Amino acid sequence: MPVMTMVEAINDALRVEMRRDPRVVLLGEDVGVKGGVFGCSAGLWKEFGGDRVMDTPLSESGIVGAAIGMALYGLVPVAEIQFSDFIYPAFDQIVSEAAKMRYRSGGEYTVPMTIRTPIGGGIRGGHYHSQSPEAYFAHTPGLKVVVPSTPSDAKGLLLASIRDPDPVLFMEPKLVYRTLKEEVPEGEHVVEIGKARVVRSGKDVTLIAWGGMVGMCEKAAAKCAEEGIDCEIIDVRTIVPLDEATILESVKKTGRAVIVYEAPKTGGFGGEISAILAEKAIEWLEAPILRVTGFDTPFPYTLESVYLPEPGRIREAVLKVVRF
Amino acid sequence: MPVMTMVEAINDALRVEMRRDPRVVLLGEDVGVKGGVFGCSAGLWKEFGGDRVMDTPLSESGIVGAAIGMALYGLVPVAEIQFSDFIYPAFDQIVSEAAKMRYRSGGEYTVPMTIRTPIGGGIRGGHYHSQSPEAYFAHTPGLKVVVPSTPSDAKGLLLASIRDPDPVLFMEPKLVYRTLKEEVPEGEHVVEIGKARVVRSGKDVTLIAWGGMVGMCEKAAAKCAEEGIDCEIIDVRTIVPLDEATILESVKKTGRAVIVYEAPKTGGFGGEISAILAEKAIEWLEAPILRVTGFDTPFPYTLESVYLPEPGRIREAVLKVVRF
Amino acid sequence: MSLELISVMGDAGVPANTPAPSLAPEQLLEIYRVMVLTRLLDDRAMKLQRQGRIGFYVPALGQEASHIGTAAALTADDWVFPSYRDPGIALLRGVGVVELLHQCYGNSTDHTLGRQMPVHYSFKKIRLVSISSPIGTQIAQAAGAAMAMKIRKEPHVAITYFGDGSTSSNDFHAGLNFAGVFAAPCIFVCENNGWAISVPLEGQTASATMAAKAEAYGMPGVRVDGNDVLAVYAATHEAVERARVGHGPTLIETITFRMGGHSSSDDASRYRDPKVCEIWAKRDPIDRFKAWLEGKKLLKVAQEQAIRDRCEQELKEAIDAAEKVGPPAVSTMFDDVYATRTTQQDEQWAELKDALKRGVVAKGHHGEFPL
Amino acid sequence: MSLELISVMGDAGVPANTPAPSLAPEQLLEIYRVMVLTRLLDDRAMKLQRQGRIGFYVPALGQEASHIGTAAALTADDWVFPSYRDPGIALLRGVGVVELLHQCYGNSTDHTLGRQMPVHYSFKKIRLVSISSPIGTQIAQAAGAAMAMKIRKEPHVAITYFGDGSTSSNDFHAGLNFAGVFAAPCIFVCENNGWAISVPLEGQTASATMAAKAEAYGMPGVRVDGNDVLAVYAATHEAVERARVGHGPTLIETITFRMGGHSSSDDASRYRDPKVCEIWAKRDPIDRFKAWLEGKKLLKVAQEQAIRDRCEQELKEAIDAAEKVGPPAVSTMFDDVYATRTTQQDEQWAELKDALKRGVVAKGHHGEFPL
Ligand SMILES: Cc1ncc(C[n+]2csc(CCOP(=O)(O)OP(=O)(O)O)c2C)c(N)n1
Ligand SMILES: Cc1ncc(C[n+]2csc(CCOP(=O)(O)OP(=O)(O)O)c2C)c(N)n1
Ligand SMILES: [Mg+2]
Ligand SMILES: [Mg+2]
Repeated sequence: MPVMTMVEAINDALRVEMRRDPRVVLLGEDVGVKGGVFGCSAGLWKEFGGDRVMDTPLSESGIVGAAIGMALYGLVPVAEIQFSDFIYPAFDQIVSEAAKMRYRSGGEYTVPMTIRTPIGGGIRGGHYHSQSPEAYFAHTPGLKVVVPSTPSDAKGLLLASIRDPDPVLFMEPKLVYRTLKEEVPEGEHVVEIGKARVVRSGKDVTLIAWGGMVGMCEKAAAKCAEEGIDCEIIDVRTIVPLDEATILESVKKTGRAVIVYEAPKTGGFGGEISAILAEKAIEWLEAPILRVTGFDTPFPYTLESVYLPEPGRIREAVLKVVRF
Repeated sequence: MPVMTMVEAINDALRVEMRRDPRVVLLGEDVGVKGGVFGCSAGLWKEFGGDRVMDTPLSESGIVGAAIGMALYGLVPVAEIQFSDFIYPAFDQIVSEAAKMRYRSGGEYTVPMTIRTPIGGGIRGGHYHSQSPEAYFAHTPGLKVVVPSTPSDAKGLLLASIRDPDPVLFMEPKLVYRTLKEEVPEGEHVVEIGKARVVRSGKDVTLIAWGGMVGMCEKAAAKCAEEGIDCEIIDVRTIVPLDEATILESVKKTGRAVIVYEAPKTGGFGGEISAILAEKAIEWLEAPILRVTGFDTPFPYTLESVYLPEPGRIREAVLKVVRF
Repeated sequence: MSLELISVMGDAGVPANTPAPSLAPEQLLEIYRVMVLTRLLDDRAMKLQRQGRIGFYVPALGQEASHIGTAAALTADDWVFPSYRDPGIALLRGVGVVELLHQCYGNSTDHTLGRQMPVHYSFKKIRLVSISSPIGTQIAQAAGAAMAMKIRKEPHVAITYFGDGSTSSNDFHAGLNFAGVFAAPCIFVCENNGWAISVPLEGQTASATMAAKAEAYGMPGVRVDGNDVLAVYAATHEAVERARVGHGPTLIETITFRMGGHSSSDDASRYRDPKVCEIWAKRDPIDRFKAWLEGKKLLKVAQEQAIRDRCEQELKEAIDAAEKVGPPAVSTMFDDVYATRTTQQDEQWAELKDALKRGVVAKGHHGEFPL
Repeated sequence: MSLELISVMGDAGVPANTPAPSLAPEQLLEIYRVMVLTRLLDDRAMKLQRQGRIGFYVPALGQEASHIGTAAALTADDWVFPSYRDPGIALLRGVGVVELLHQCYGNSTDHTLGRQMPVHYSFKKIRLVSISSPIGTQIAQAAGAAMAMKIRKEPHVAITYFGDGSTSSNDFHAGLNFAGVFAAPCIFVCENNGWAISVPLEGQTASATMAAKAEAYGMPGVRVDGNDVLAVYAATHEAVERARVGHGPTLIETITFRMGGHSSSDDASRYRDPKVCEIWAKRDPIDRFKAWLEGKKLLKVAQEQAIRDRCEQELKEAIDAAEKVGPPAVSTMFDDVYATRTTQQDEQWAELKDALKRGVVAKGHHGEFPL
C-alpha cells in the first residue's frame, strides 16, 4: 500500500471518486489551476477540466448555494471552503438550506453534497486560520459532520461522505495534513460514517477526541502507560451521527472519561458527549468527566502552542480522574 | 408599577434608554415606521426620528456590519434581526467581527452593540420562524448571550445589555412575548448580566431552563408539587456569561438535575450545563442528568406542540430522576 | 443599460412598444385561466386564514401577470426556484389547487407532511424547488442548477423569482455573480412590487432601477410592465432563448405592485397610504388581459364566466377535500431529516411515542395527532 | 457610467486626462517617502519571513500608489478600514515602521499582543480600524461608521479598501447598498490588482469593470490608473469632497497589479505567467512618480538617495528593536475577550497557570512564554 499524508489521501479520494462517478464535481476558491491552497485538489483540474473542477468567485455563500443547486439538479458536488474560519458567510445556505431541504420537501429534494474544509491549529494561523467550528454544525439536524484523524480514514471517510445521500461537512485537521504518514489502500476504500474507532484499548480511563487531538491523546497515553495508567482512546470520527454505543461501552468499562477538543471549552461538542455520559453512564462513573480544550478566547497567534491542548495537559486530566 | 407584556417591556426599555443616551440608535428591517413586526419598537420612530430609528435594506449582514461600524465610531446601536432564524446571513459579522474586535485590537476597538432577536416556538412559525439558536452563539468567546423569561427581566436585562461594553445577543422568547403580563418597574430598572434567577426553590430536583421553557418548568413543578415532589427552578437568564455558581449550588443541594431547552437536543446549550455538572458536581449527583428538549429535527409546523417541551414531558423526566 | 419599460398592451402613460408574442388562443386562455384561479385562490385563502382554518397566508394579489406570464415562457423541463408569492407557477405547471391547499392545511396528504408554513410549496414532479422562508437563498441555488445544466450540456434553463427587497440579500449578489461568471442559463426575475413588508423601494436601494443591477454582473437587465402578462411573457421568452443557446443569464425586473398586506400577519395601513393602491387597481393585470383578449375577440363574456365557475368549483372541492384530512402522524416528524434516522432520533422517538401512548404529556395538547 | 481611466501622469497607451492635484512640494515628497518606505519594508519583511524570523507576510509590491495615494486625500479625522495589503496607510498617518514590525513579530510590545497573524494591524490613534482576515467584512463596517458620521452631522468620511476578489463577498454588496440608501460619506476603494490568490479577474466577475458596479447602488463609480499616485489622489480627493458636503458615497476602482505572490505562503508561478509582471514592472508606481517629480524638478538624485537611506535606517533599527522583544505573557491570552473576564476564563487561566508553573505541560513547547 502506498504511504500518504492526509493531503495526499484526500487528493487520492477525490481522484478515485471523480474517475468512478462522472457526476462528481469540485468547486471552490483556488481549487482548480492552483489545486487548492493546501494542494488537496492538485492535478485534478488538469485531469478533469474546468467543467468538473471549478475555480469560483470569492463567495462562500455562492459556493455552497451553487453546490446545493447542482446537487438538486443531479450532480454530486464537493465544495471546498478554503479555511473553516471562512465558512460563516455560507452559514445560512448550510444551516437553513442544505440541512433542511430533504425534510421540508417531504423527502423529494435531496442535497448529496460534501463540503470539505480545513480546521484547527497547527499552522500558526491565528484566530482566522485555526478555528474548530464543528460544534456549530453538530447542532444542525440534517447535516452530517465528519472529522478524520489519519490519512487512511481521511480517504475512506471522504469517499463515504461523497457517496452519502445527505449533506456532509467534512472537516480536515490541518495539524495532521502533512505531519502524519501512513499506508492508505489504493483505489476503493470506504470507511462507514457513524462508527467511532478505538485507537488504543485500555482499562483505566477513556480519552475521547477527534481530528488533530487524537494524536495528542496518543502521546499522552504513551506517557501515562509509562506511569502505569492504561488509557483507552476513542477517535469519534463522525461527530454527527455520533457513535454513542462505542463511547458508552468504553466508559462503562473504564469508569472514567476525559474529552479533548481544540475549540473553546464553553459550548464545544465535547460538552454534548459529556452530557450523554451523564445521562446514560452515570452509575459507571468513578470520577468527574473532564474536558481538556481550547480556552474561552479566540485562537491566538503567538500563543498558539499554549492554547492547543497538548499531551501534558491531557495527562494532568488523566491523573486527576485516576486519582479521584 | 405598570403591568406589561414582554413586548411592552422591551418597548419601554428602548424608550427609556434612547431618552437617556443620545448615542443609542435602532436599526433593522421594519423597525421604524411599522415599529417592528412584533411591535417592539412601536412609536420610537415617531418620537426619535429616522436618524435614530432606521429601517434598513433587507440584509442581516448589512445590519450587523453597519451596527459594528456605528459602535466602533461611538454610537450605541441596537440592531433587530426580525427572527433569529434569519440571523445566519449575519453570522460572519457576529462571530468573526463583533465577537473578536476587542481581542484582536488589543482592547482598543470595542463593539458595544446589542442585537435583539426573537427566538423559539409559540407562533406556529414552522422551522423558519421558531428556532432557538442560542448554542451557536454561546460557543463564541467575545459575545454575550442573554435570554429573558419575563417582562420585567426583559426590560432590566435589555437595559443592562445596551449599556454593556461588549456585544450582546439579546434573544426574546416569542412564547412569552404576549402571553405573560407582570408588573415592570417604570424608568430605570437594570438587571445585572451574569446572574441566574432562582424562580422557585425546592429540595428534590433542580430544573434548569431559560426563555420560554421557564414557564413550562413552572407548570411542571406545580404538577409535581401536587405529587409531593419539590422542584427548584433556575432561570439561567444569561447563557454567556453563565452563572455556574447558582446552578452548582442548587444541584449540590437537590442532587438531581433536569435541563430543559427548545432547541434540538444534540449540541444544545443544555449539554454544556450538563457537562459542567458532570465535571464539578458529580459526587453530589444521585441520578442521571436528564434533558427535555426539542428533537433532532427541524422545528415542524403542524406538529409544533409535540415538538416543544411541555410540562408533561418535563414531569416525566422529574419522576425518572426522583425514582432513580 | 436601457431603462425602457417593455410593454405589449400599453397602459396610461406607458405606450406599447413590443409586439404581442405569438401564442395560440388556447395558450392565451390557459394563462388567463391560471391567473383567475390564482386570484380566486388568493381571495379564499386569505378568508380561510381569517377564519382560523389555515394558519398563515401570503397574498399574490396584483402580481399574477408577473409570475404566471414569466413561467409561461418556459418548457416543462426547465427548473423553477420560486419565492413564496408565486402560487400560480405551480398551477400553470399542472398542480391542482387541492395540492396547494393540503400544504396550506399542513395535513397528512400534503406530501411535505405539514412541515412548513403555508405557501412554502415543493413539487418535484414539475421541477418546482422547495420554497423556503429565508430571503434570497434560492437565487444562488438556481445559479448552481443552471451551472449544472451547462456542465451537462442540457438545453434547459433555471428561473428564479424574488422580490425587490431580496435584491439586498447576500445570495442575490452571489447568485447573479456566479451565473455571470459561468454564463449559466439562469433567468433572474425580480418582482418589484414596491415594498418589502413596510420598507418602500427607496429604502431598499439607491439604484435607479433593479434591472440596472444586471450590469454589475455582466448580464443584460430588462424592465417590463409586470402587470402586462404578454410583455412579461415576451421579455422572458427572449431571455430563455438567449440562455438556451449559451448566451448566459438575464435579470428581468417586473414592475408590479403588492396590492395586499405583506402576509396575513401584516396590516399595510400602518405604513402606507391606501390611495396608492387605487392607482394600481386600475392597472390590474387580470382586467387588462381580459380587455386585451376581448379586444382580440379571443374571449367572450360567457366563456369568461365559465372559466370563473370552473375555478370556483375546483376551489370549493379542494377546500372540502383538504379539510377532511387529518394532521400527519407524529412519527413523520423524525423522517426525512436524514435518509435514515440516527440512533439519537430513534431513541427520541421511542421515548416520545411511549409518553404519548401513556398519555402523560399535557392534556388537550397532543390528543389530536395520530402516532 | 464612464469607463474612462483617470490618469494624471499618462502611461503607454493611456493619455493623461486629468490635471495634477494642487499638492505642495513637501506633501508630494512625503507621499513619495512613504511609498519608498513601504516598498523597502515589503522587501525586508518577505526576507524575514523566508528566514523564519516572522511567520507570514503579505506583499504590497506594486500597489503603493493605489493605497497611499488614496489615503493621502484624507484628513486625520477621517476613518480608515483597510485590507491586509495596505501597510502604507499606517505609515502615511504617522505610525512608525517599528510598530508594524512589533505586530509582525507578534511580540509583547505589539499593542495587539500577538493575537493576529502579521500585517493585521490596528491603530486607534490614527483611526485605522483593526484589520481582519475574513474578506469583505470591513466594507459593511465602514458604511456603518459613515452612517454614524452623518447621523452625528460630523464632516468626516470613512474610507475602506478591498481587492477585486472582495467585490464578490456578501459585505461588498451590503456595504455599498447601505451607503447608497443612507447617502453615507463613505469611499469604497477597490484595489483591482487582477488576482484573488490564483483566480484572475475574469473568474471573479463578468462585469466589464469594477467601477460599473457602483450603478447598482446608485453611486458614482470611477476608474483610475492605480499606479499613478497623483491620479489616485485626485479621484479620491473629489470623492471625499462630495462625501463631506453630503453627496454620498463613491466607488473608486484603482487599476493596479499584484507583482508578488498572494502572500508568503503562495507561489504565483504555479498559476500565472511571470511575463505579465514584466509589462506591469514598466508601470511601477514608484518609478513613475519619481520620474514625474524629477521632471517637475521637485526631486533631485541626492535627495532621493537620502530618502532611501533614511528609510533603510528606520527599517534596520525597527527590526533590531522588534527582535529584542519577547513574546507576550501567557496571561494576556485571556484579556480583552470581554471587558472583564468571565468566571470560566478565570478558572481556565488558574488551571493553566498552575500547570505551567509546575512544568507539567509538554517540554519545549511552552518554555519560551512568560506567564
Ligand atoms: C433573511 C431574511 N430576512 C428577513 C426575512 C423576513 N421577511 C420575510 S419577507 C420580507 C420582505 C421581502 O420583500 P421582497 O423581497 O420585496 O418580497 P415581497 O414580499 O415584496 O414579495 C422580509 C423582511 C426573511 N424571510 N429572511
Ligand atoms: C471570507 C473569506 N474567504 C476566503 C478567504 C481566503 N482569501 C484570503 S485573501 C483571498 C483573495 C483576496 O483577493 P482580493 O480581494 O482581490 O485581494 P488581494 O489579495 O488581491 O489584495 C482569499 C480567497 C478569506 N480570507 N476570507
Ligand atoms: Mg417586494
Ligand atoms: Mg486582488
